Amino acid sequence: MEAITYTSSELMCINAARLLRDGDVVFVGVGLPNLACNLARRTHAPNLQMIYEAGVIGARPSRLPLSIGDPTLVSGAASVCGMYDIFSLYLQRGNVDVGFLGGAQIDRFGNINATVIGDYGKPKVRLPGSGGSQEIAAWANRCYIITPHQKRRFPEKVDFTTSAGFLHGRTEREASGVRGKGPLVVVTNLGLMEPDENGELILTALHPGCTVEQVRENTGWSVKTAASIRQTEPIQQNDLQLLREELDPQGIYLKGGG
Amino acid sequence: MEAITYTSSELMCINAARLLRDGDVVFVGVGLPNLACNLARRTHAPNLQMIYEAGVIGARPSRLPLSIGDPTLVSGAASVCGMYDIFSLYLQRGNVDVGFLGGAQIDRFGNINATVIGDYGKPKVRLPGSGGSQEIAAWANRCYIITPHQKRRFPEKVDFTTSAGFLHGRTEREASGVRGKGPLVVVTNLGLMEPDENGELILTALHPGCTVEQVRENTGWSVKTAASIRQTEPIQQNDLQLLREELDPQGIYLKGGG
Amino acid sequence: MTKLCSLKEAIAEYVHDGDLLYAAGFTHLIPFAAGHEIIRQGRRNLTLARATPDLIYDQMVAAGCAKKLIFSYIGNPGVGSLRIVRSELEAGRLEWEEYSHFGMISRLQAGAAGLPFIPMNQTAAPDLEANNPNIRRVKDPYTGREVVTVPPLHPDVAIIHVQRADQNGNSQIWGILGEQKEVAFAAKKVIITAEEIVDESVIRSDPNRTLIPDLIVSAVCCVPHCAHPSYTQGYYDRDNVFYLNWDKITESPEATQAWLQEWVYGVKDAEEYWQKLGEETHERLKVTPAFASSVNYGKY
Amino acid sequence: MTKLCSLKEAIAEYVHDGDLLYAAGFTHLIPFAAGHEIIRQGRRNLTLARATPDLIYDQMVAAGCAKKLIFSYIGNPGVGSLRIVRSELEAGRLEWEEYSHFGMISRLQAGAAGLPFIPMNQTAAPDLEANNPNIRRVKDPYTGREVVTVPPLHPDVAIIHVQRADQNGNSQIWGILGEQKEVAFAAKKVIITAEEIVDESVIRSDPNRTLIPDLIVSAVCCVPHCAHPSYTQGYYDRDNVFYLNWDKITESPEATQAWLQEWVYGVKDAEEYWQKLGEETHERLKVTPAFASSVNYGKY
Repeated sequence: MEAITYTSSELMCINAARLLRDGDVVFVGVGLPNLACNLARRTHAPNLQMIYEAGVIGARPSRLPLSIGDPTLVSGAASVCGMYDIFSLYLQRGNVDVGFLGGAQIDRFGNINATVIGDYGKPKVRLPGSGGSQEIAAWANRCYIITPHQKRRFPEKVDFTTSAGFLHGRTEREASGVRGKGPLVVVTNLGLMEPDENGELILTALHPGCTVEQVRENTGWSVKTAASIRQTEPIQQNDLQLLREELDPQGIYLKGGG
Repeated sequence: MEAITYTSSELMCINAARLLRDGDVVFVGVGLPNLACNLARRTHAPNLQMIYEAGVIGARPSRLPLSIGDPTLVSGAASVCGMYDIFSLYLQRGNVDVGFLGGAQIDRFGNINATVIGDYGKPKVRLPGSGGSQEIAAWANRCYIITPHQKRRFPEKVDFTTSAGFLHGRTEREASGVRGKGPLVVVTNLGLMEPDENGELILTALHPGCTVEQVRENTGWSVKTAASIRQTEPIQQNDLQLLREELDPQGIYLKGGG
Repeated sequence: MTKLCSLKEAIAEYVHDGDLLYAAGFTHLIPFAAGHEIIRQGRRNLTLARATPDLIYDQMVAAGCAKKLIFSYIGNPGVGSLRIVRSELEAGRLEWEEYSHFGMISRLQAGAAGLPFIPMNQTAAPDLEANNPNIRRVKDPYTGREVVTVPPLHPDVAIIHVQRADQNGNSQIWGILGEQKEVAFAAKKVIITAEEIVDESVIRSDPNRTLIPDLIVSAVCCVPHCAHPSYTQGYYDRDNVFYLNWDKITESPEATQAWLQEWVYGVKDAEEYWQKLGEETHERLKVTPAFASSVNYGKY
Repeated sequence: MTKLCSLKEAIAEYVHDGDLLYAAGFTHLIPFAAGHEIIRQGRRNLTLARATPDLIYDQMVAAGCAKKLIFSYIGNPGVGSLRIVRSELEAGRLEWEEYSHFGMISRLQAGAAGLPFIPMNQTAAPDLEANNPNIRRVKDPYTGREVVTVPPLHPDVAIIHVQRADQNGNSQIWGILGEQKEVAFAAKKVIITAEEIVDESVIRSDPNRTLIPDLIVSAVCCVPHCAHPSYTQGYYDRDNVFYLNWDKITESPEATQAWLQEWVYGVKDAEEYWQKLGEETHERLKVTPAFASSVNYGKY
């Protein structure tokens, strides 16, 4: 039998899908999170509820949405409401189980920067900003982050805290009284990082063929490793097939090394 | 020609209708206010906008609604929204020109009691309560009151202020910063009372055949009279015809002495 | 995951003695059949919350289900007073908590939005605020002026009648919406009673019409005519004759109890109640169809 | 009272230099044709507010209409960054005021509801609050815990694209609703652009579908395809190809200005713009019909 090959994006997407439970209500973003959710719904989580910040509940996209407000999210959905309602009645009220987050920088305590590189008033690089992520990071019961493992993306400390991870430590987030448990897993192309008892992201799993050294080289702080580092399940052909033939046939999000 | 005869309810209804201007957005109640609005819309105010606390905008009832939530208010209406929206987006936002109010007691300064006779904690008579009137009285640009002229209905001071008139005087209402101008006219079966510069209700007009003495006998305080008391326009046959033949054919609200 | 069950099962499982219950619906879609089932199952010490208690709570109070009432207008809409509720309040046998409509609905909005309070502009009417410690004030951090606040209301269980729902609980309502959406999201548990259970494809062909999503629904019951003597827009008319009769019936406690015996304890469910009303009433409440113009969502 | 007029007339009368403008629509129903007309009429010093500035504001900024931006997410949805807006911000040539989506929408909700502020629960993310004096705190009068607040936003004028409206401005929308309702009620003036002007009987056959009532509308313009390259649910698809192309076009200021010359200054109105797009694009954006299930309101 010949070895299965896949891109880093496919690897991250499939590992993200594995984090979802049947029946989860997921606040979905475009790109890999959208693919991960659709993959999970087609496999182990048929009752996954996908909701979008545009105000769509129970979406069943029949094509890959380029934008988070694509009409395919509406056709066949269970419900549509305004944005004030989606953020208040669903997210703030506590009806969202899972939120996906991403950003230009994720730091040692899982804090996310999607706003600026450099000084806020005179930004070196002006990024898109929060969108829904400030509230998703605070109020979704569980948050997951999907991002390629690169040193510039994993600084010791973010330039700007767009969305709260564990701030300077788990106790600080808990003291703030926000309802969500914060970022529980960071899925990268090398493995998985999870917060330890202090809320610091540590390496807990490696993908097949990846090494602790690679992770160290590509993380902006001296990353700790779990007592025993798991290896993630090998990628299955049927998952790749679903992604390539049905979910992203043009490879818009999956071709890239992500 | 023979004299035109009518009930006190018809008299009050027609005089209330005359207070409405074409294009007014009216927060309508059931009973006489509803009839007055429909009469105005069929006569001098074809662009009158009737909105109901149930969340109906631009209603065109084809039958007389018994309740304020009758389905005839919805069929053919321009828009329907929830109650939070009708009270916030329309009334609190300042989109309502006219509100109609009523109550068991209206006092010298136009304050209204629709809550209790006697002590609130141990009521002698428990009345329905505010419903929408507390906010209508405060936030509608103009308020009108329709009520039969009886001593018990016009005490010097209400037992309970369900809805604000001019409190203890016009300056007190103005100081409170509420947006509405308060009760501008009280329509009774004897005439019209309007607030003077201090916000005290004084007699400003009499219906044909009614006297100042009748008003004095039926008001719970020594009611002042305007420098010159107007006489209201005589009732026209065509208004009565509309009311009796089309708007309240069974005389549910119009038969009574009101 | 279907949540279909009988109304009897839903009440037995989700409505308990001492609960804070909100049977939703402003004049429209009032779930009378659910109120009757609660009476039959003998629930006690309920706190009954509704902007307008209407006949459904007058009947539940008459049947001894209630300990307390939370309301903003107690009347028999278009008829007069709610005699049972009124006499119980005047006799001091029923606790109460009172708001204006906007205060009541704002409590639900705060509960639905997951907020600890909602601000309202001042009304200059002091007495209700003076008599209800839940009505407070806070200073607007921008103008420095005070606004009035109410805390969230989170009913233990909400009962919401709708025109149509799928078996998972995605529910569509048209006509007067009252406080239905806010109550559903504010409550801890939601029981849906529907005139019709439809295939999810019917619901999903018009997602903007779905007011209540399945993810907050605990039980879905198919209960045609559930709202009588209230009404369901497009399905049957409001039974104004009954609202007028209730005013007579409740003039005497005996007549009231006799009515409960005959129409609630004496029937097994909503279907038997509806049949008992008879042909002539069915005819009187029939509605001539009038359909909404078509709307194209498009296949994407 | 009909409010029908051409888009050209509506912009001339209701959009002035220095205004705070909100062109509504979250990805869906973005009124590009109105943005182009504003560019053609040479408005200056506008404060442009949108949760997602999208290409419409990238184009208006490129054309020199804007002094300031109020936003919560600046990106080319699904593609990347908004190059023009981004470079103007980085160069310090454009003022800005920033919120999270919820903060932005809450400002509109407060404006629509006539409230001096709206509370939001804390998010534990400190930096935006530290950099925006409009984001404040107030103590919840019930728990004593602090909540975050934003003040109302009251645009001088809102432009809202809808599927259908009657000549008075009663407007119906389906598909993604975004912040359309909140913007309309928050604004001082509302311009409606509609794919179709329909008889009021069409609107009144389905009042629950009416999101915006005539009484807050100043002008009604019939502008088919107004939203391209955004979309109108059920009428035409989103032109993702254009969103991708814009990313290329805006790599050079020259190409950007050339595009404005050809597609905005070079055409007289939305109709000419649409025709200029050509058959092949029209074909590509065609939508196969899919209708909502019927709804019976009944004659009452």
